[in-house]
Amino acid sequence: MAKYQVLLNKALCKSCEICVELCPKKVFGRDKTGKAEVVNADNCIGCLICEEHCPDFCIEVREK
Amino acid sequence: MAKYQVLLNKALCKSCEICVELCPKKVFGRDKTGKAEVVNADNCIGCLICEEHCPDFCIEVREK
Amino acid sequence: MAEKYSIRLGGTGGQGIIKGAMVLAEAAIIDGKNATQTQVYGPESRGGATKAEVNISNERILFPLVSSPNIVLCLSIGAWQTFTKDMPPGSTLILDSSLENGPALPEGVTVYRFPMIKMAYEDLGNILSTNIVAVGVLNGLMKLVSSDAAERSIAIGFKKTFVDGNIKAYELGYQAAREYLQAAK
Amino acid sequence: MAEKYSIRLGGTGGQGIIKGAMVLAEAAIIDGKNATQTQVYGPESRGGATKAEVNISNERILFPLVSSPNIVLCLSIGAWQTFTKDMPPGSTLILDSSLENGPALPEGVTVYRFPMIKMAYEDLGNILSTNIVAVGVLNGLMKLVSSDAAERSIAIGFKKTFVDGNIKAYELGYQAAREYLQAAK
Amino acid sequence: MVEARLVQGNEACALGAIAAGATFYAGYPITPSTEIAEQMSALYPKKDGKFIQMEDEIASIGAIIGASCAGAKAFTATSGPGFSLMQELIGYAAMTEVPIVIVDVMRAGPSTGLPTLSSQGDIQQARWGTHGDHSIIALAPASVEETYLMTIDAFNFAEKYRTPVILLLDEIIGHLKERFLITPDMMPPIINRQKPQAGQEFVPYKNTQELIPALPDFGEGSRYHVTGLTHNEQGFYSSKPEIVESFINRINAKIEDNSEEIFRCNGYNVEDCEVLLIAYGSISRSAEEAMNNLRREGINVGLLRPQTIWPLNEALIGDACCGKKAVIIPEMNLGQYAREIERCAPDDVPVVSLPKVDGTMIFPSEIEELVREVLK
Amino acid sequence: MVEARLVQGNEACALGAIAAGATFYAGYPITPSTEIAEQMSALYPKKDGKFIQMEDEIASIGAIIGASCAGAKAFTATSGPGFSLMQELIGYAAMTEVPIVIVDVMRAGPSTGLPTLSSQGDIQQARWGTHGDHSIIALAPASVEETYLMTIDAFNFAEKYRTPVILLLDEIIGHLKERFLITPDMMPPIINRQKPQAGQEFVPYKNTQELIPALPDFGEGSRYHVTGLTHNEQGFYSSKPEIVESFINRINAKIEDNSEEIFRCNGYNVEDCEVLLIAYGSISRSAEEAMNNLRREGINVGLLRPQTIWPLNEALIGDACCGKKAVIIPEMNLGQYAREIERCAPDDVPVVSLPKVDGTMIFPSEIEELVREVLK
Amino acid sequence: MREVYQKIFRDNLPHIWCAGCGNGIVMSAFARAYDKLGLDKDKTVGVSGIGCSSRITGYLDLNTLHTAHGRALPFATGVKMTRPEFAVFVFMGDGDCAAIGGNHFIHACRRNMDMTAIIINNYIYGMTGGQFSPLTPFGSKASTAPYGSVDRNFDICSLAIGAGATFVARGDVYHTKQLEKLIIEAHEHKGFSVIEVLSTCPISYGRRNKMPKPMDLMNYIKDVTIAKERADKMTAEEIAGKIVTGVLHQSAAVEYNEAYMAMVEKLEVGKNG
Amino acid sequence: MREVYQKIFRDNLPHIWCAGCGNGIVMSAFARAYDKLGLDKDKTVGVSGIGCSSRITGYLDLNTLHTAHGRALPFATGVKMTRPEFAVFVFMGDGDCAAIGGNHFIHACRRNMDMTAIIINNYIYGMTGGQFSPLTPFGSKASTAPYGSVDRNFDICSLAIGAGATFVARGDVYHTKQLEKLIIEAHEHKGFSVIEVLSTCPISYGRRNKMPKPMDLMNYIKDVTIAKERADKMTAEEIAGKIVTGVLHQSAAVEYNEAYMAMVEKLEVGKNG
Ligand SMILES: Cc1ncc(C[n+]2csc(CCOP(=O)(O)OP(=O)(O)O)c2C)c(N)n1
Ligand SMILES: Cc1ncc(C[n+]2csc(CCOP(=O)(O)OP(=O)(O)O)c2C)c(N)n1
Ligand code: SF4
Ligand code: SF4
Ligand code: SF4
Ligand code: SF4
Ligand code: SF4
Ligand code: SF4
Ligand SMILES: [Mg+2]
Ligand SMILES: [Mg+2]
Repeated sequence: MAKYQVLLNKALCKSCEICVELCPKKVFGRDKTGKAEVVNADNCIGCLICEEHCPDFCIEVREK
Repeated sequence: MAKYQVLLNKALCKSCEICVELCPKKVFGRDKTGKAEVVNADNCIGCLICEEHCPDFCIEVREK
Repeated sequence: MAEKYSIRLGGTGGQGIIKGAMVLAEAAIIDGKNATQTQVYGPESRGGATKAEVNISNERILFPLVSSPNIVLCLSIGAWQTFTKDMPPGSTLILDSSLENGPALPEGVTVYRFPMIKMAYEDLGNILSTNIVAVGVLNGLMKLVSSDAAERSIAIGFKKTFVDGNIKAYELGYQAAREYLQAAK
Repeated sequence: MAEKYSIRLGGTGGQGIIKGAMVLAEAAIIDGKNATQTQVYGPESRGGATKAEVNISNERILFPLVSSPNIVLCLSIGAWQTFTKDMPPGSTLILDSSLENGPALPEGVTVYRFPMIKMAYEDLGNILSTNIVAVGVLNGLMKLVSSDAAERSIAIGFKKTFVDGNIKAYELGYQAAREYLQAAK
Repeated sequence: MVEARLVQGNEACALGAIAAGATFYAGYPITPSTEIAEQMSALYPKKDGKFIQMEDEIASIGAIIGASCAGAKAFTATSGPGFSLMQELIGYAAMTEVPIVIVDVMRAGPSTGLPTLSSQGDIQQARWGTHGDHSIIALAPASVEETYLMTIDAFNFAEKYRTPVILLLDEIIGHLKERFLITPDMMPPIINRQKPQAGQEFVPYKNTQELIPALPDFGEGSRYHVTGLTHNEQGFYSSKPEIVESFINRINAKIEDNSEEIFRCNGYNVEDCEVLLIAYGSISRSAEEAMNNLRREGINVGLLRPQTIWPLNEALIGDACCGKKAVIIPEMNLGQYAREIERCAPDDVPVVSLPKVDGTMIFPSEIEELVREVLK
Repeated sequence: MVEARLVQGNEACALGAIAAGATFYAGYPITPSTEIAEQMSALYPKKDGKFIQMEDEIASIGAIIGASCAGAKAFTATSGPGFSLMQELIGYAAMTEVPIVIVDVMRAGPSTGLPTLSSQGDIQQARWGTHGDHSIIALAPASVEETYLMTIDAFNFAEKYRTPVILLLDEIIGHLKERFLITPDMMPPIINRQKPQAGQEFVPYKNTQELIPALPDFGEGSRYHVTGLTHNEQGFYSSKPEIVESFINRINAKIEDNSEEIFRCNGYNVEDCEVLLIAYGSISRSAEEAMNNLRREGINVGLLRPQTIWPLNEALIGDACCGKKAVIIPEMNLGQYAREIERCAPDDVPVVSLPKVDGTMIFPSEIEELVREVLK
Repeated sequence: MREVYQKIFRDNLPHIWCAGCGNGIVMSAFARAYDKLGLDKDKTVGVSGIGCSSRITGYLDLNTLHTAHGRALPFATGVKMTRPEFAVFVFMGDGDCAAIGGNHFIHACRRNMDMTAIIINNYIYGMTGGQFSPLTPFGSKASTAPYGSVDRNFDICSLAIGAGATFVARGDVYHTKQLEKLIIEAHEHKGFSVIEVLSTCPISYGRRNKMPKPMDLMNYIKDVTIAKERADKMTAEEIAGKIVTGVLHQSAAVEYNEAYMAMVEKLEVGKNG
Repeated sequence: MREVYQKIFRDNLPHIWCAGCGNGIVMSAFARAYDKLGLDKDKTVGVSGIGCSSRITGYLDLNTLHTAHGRALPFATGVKMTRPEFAVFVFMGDGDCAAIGGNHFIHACRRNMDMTAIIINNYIYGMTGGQFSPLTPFGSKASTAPYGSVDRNFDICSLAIGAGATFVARGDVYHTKQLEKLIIEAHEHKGFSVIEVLSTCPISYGRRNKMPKPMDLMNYIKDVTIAKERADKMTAEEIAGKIVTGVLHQSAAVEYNEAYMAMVEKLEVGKNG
């Protein structure tokens, strides 16, 4: 089972795609409005790249 | 005979003593009001130190 | 045509609302009318709802803003929420078909819905031309300016490479509206 | 003593004219009188003639400058040239003895000459105390303030190391004036 | 320019400057004036002009004064905060009689305020923003076309009177896009600064009857000194009271004594109205619409629309107010112009200020209401 | 302070600031204000205060606003050119309601002007120098003792109303040395800014009836945001028209509505005189002397001497002018205060400006002459 | 949102910044650094000028002072002199700091008053819609440089060093861990510390310079930067075109308030002795 | 008076400067350099700020512009952009240039517009009577630093270099021949050139710092300076405490007006092509 939980606050997301492109494990995709969406939660390795680069503080990666 | 003529425009002199102190040949002295005065004209070697350092453009050293 | 038309376009930043309004106003001027165009500027428009307004009249336009719009066109839910409150009876609201759950409308407002975003995105393959599709729809419904003027206005307003695409967008919207009206007859 | 004394001290930059005026004004205040002291400031005073003025009165002094001086004291020819024009009849001019070829004086002005610069330079060995010698002379002649107050004023106005020298300067000037007046009697 | 176009106020200002012969722009960006800088940066490299973005507004006005000394018609554009920063050098330009134009696109203040919303809050600042006594010319257009034409006027006044001229756009006018068509007959003649007459002795700041010195540009041969110190006719520092006085009086008189020429305004039903509106800039449009609406209702309203804000033609305004039931001054500030009208109007005429400072434009209906109330 | 001393106006200002509890000075030297900075640099290191010389006047006023936010009573001193540069941040302080005192020792302007000579040329600038609508408090003492006491008043007003206060010294007062004796009974009470009440919900810019927010100093625990943008009661940017309007109105009203308390003046024979002089600062002394001289001649002259320049108590001035044969305003500018008197005085009272801008003080005789002429 | 953010952010999100704007990334790095520093919020002051980046103070739950354009440092100077025990952080944009605020910046470097200046360099005037700044690279396009800027740009770090700054570092929004570390080191440095942060403005800068998407700028920053540790081992040619990040300069000099207090003490000794 | 002086001085001497003030020495060195450069007075503009030193423009028979305190460089920028063919010399005091004018100074260094800035550094605000300036050495006394300055001072040459200046030199009023030469070289450099001139203010600086006589300061300058050529051959310890004079930095970069005209030409080619 995945070690990390990827929490996404869509309300704050501005669809910049930074998380989508920076996540080394392709955890994020886009929903039809363009906002980020967690698509491969299980792949997460907890590197926090997404969290630290999201300009809108939408993402929190927690150890389970 | 001296090679140089030391012209002094006393009207402009403000008695700063720079010429008196900088002239390597002690050409200048002070009159009783404190203004510069040419006292050893014949010693002048034409180095122009006095002319270039007088802040009030009082001095002109001419080749004779 | 009535003395003065007051039109408001609403959307979010990036939808080209202002450009749409300018195209409309410029077209009116080409038609020999007077027009004013204004908008909300600055950081407030960043992210939130943006509006651009146009007055068109055969006479001199004094008060240059829109105080009581005849026509409002909304491309975002935020715009619908913010910019429709002051619509007077007899005015017209044009909504993008994608918008849902907007606020209740004032009495006596006629509502049209067109899938303007979708038309731009799917039919033209360019979501950036939504604004001009919208101008086409608006003009198709309301006949504010001549289509000839609209197209010349587009030619003035865009870089050469974008003119054709936008004329196409205008026509797409215009035709959709004309067809709708035909159908509704 | 009349209602209001207006005194003007004139000299060149560096002669301590302003300090002299301050000592005089402060002394008047110590005596329980009112006094104002003003001067010309800035680059214009650099090199050229400087003036410092003092009003002394038992009453409140309103207009703080000197419009019509009772007493003018000049330590330089420039001052004499510039600052004596408006002297009214009955006023007193005190000149340093070294000054020559000054302008003609207005009618009815009493002139005194004292070698104030020389007294400072030769008798006291310090040309910088000319100003206080002048204050002494002025006060010796005109009795504007008590000598006690003058000395306390000097004590306030100078750094400790300079107080004694300046008191001596004051006394030198004062005595010279008193002696002159005695002799003149 | 033969076809009507949709043009923005700020753009019209840029075009007007070029039409006036301006060849130099220095500025620092600030909303809502930025489009003027953007226009100049795009236009000047193609039109033999020079555009420079300076490090701040002080540098900007400094640069245009320098450019003007070197012969260019030069201008800058800014808004409240930048206008405040320029005050010292506006005084310098007044003092040295260097022609420049400063465009202030007014936004709601004080301080950073409401950067994107409109106001007319700098009316008094335009007159009094710098220290010391100097007079000023300030103009306030009310439409995009007028912005173009009055930008030309601004340069003309600057050159003619050798003085800084302030063009006060309110944000609404600056950002308004509307129909724009300038035909040749509308164009004012272009005025250039007077030069010293050849063959005559050159005394840079000679106090002639016209009160305006004839100065060459730098490089034209008659070298002279420019200083912000009070100066004599030769241009050198003087503190002699009579020189100072005649100098200060001259730079004030050359404007105040010509206020009849410089003060321009339009009147509508001014003479025979019951209630007179006085309004300028964008708000004059609301006032005109209100007037039209009220007259349709049978209420006899007139409008005086100053295009020149400073100097005031006090006699003209006083006369216009005479005998009115009320004079109403709607403006987007707390009554800055109303103060002046109050001063000029007879005591028995109620001068009513209609102030607004919330960033929104005064609506015709607000004016109409007040008129009705005042007439009650 | 028991013995009378000879003290300079600028020095009295420095001493007054310390007496008012000011502990921070930031400034940039400029004649004729420099002695204030020099005093503070000598005094503060010995009196637990902080002195800093900043890189310019803008930085100086910035620093004192920062210091005030951190709890200090803070001030700066400057003269015309520096005062012009400070305008933007004076507006900031008004907008953010940070108490500060700005001393402007007025020299003859505009621009560099006459650095060493006196004027009263910044009267209108003190009111209108910054962009946008804000009110201001400005005081003008007429003696060295009054400079001391009114410096304390300036800090008191700043603290009480949370607003920048301008102390306008003219060069004559700033550089004048005269008898100085402050006895305890002359001392005004020291006012400190109001703090939020413990236990109550903290809403930084709450629009209470008193109109003045109770704000803690930084570090006192209730963290809040200070911004020059128009802001809501919480201190955050808002462009909502109703919020903007109530905010702008509040910062104006807190001063204008209290003009009766803030406007202070002395009157001499105001009520029963034929000719009323209105004068402030150093010139009020010439006026008083002229009044005395004229009364001795049997001419019935009175004097109104405002200590507060802004806000005006318009009703009081209007009343004072009522029924006079003439009101004469001698001032060292081109009639800047006279404009205001003109506005307040009844139409049938001739308001006569006696301007002077040559750097020299107005002599009593000049006033006397004008009075005689007016009465002819 | 992670607790460290909640602890220091105010409760007023979303912020006004555009999608993909680097300001938010700086703000979260600051929050993490601030948390690690363990400072007292009541005794911390955040000061900023005017610009998009300067809006950051509105979101931080400190004593915050959103000043005028270019003037953050003088305000901070007044705060810090009044309360030397406060921690003071100053946030500025590239225009704010290097254009209108340039003088205050160099003088702050000179005075060496103990505070931390964080310059968010997005290469442009963001707030006013994309005019070039003194840090806009020569040749770049901007709304007032439609044909490419003819203005040479500052290296703000060199400028700081030339002005006498005692701690000068450069970070960027790609290397967020490094940025966090630099903020901590900068604060811990006694004296005036400067951090330039290379940041992204897709809207006002990227769009005009062929990097319209946030990730375009992010990739640019990633590619152009090189850590000082690595750069130090490279030849000049190898470094050409790169921008070095890390602590670029650190030196010791007396802190302003300490110099002031030393003067005060000397006077007191004089008085008593 | 020597003819070269008469040629370029106006006929309004004596000047206002105090006895022994270095400003006059700079003025005569300038006159000699100007004469050698053989420039056209009608096409030369002298610009200055406010201060004792800035009064120099009043005595030079050029087109002269005595501006506001700190603002000489922006005015000069406007002049030079309007008439790039003019020779432009800018005279500033240390306060004028480095305090209130600091921002304009660094931006002028950055822009590299072809003009020559002569900074007369007398270590003090002379005109206003002796307050410390940003170039007053730390610890020196001044009327606003009665206990010794606690402000670190700039090295204005380092600042200029940090700001990107392409020609930076230091001269002094003792070494008048060197000064003359530096002015010539500076003018001949294409781009913005900076010369700091160490000068004497006996009245406002010397008197407070135990050098009351003009010659005290002259001797100080003589002793403290060391020519770059010699300094280059010395160790750091040997140089410690010395001030290096000569051309300290020179580099090549595009001149502003040339960059502007290159842009214009590119547009014209675009138009025609
Ligand atoms: C005195 C003054 N001049 C100009 C402005 C307009 N202005 C606001 S922010 C800004 C520049 C913003 O650029 P930067 O500092 O780089 O911040 P960014 O928005 O890029 O984060 C300008 C010019 C102002 N507010 N005040
Ligand atoms: C805006 C402004 N602030 C302050 C002054 C006052 N002021 C005039 S000259 C000067 C400093 C002079 O020092 P510096 O530039 O070193 O020239 P110096 O007199 O030493 O040659 C100052 C502070 C001024 N004229 N204008
Ligand atoms: S923590 Fe790393 S792996 Fe996990 S989602 Fe974020 S970026 Fe991807
Ligand atoms: S980085 Fe943040 S704002 Fe951007 S797409 Fe991902 S979640 Fe949304
Ligand atoms: S030229 Fe040389 S030797 Fe001759 S007087 Fe001058 S300094 Fe002396
Ligand atoms: S250097 Fe000049 S001013 Fe000084 S004493 Fe000699 S002649 Fe006189
Ligand atoms: S304009 Fe640029 S800096 Fe400003 S919020 Fe948008 S992306 Fe960020
Ligand atoms: S004060 Fe100093 S710089 Fe000014 S003229 Fe006198 S000596 Fe020269
Ligand atoms: Mg930026
Ligand atoms: Mg100096």
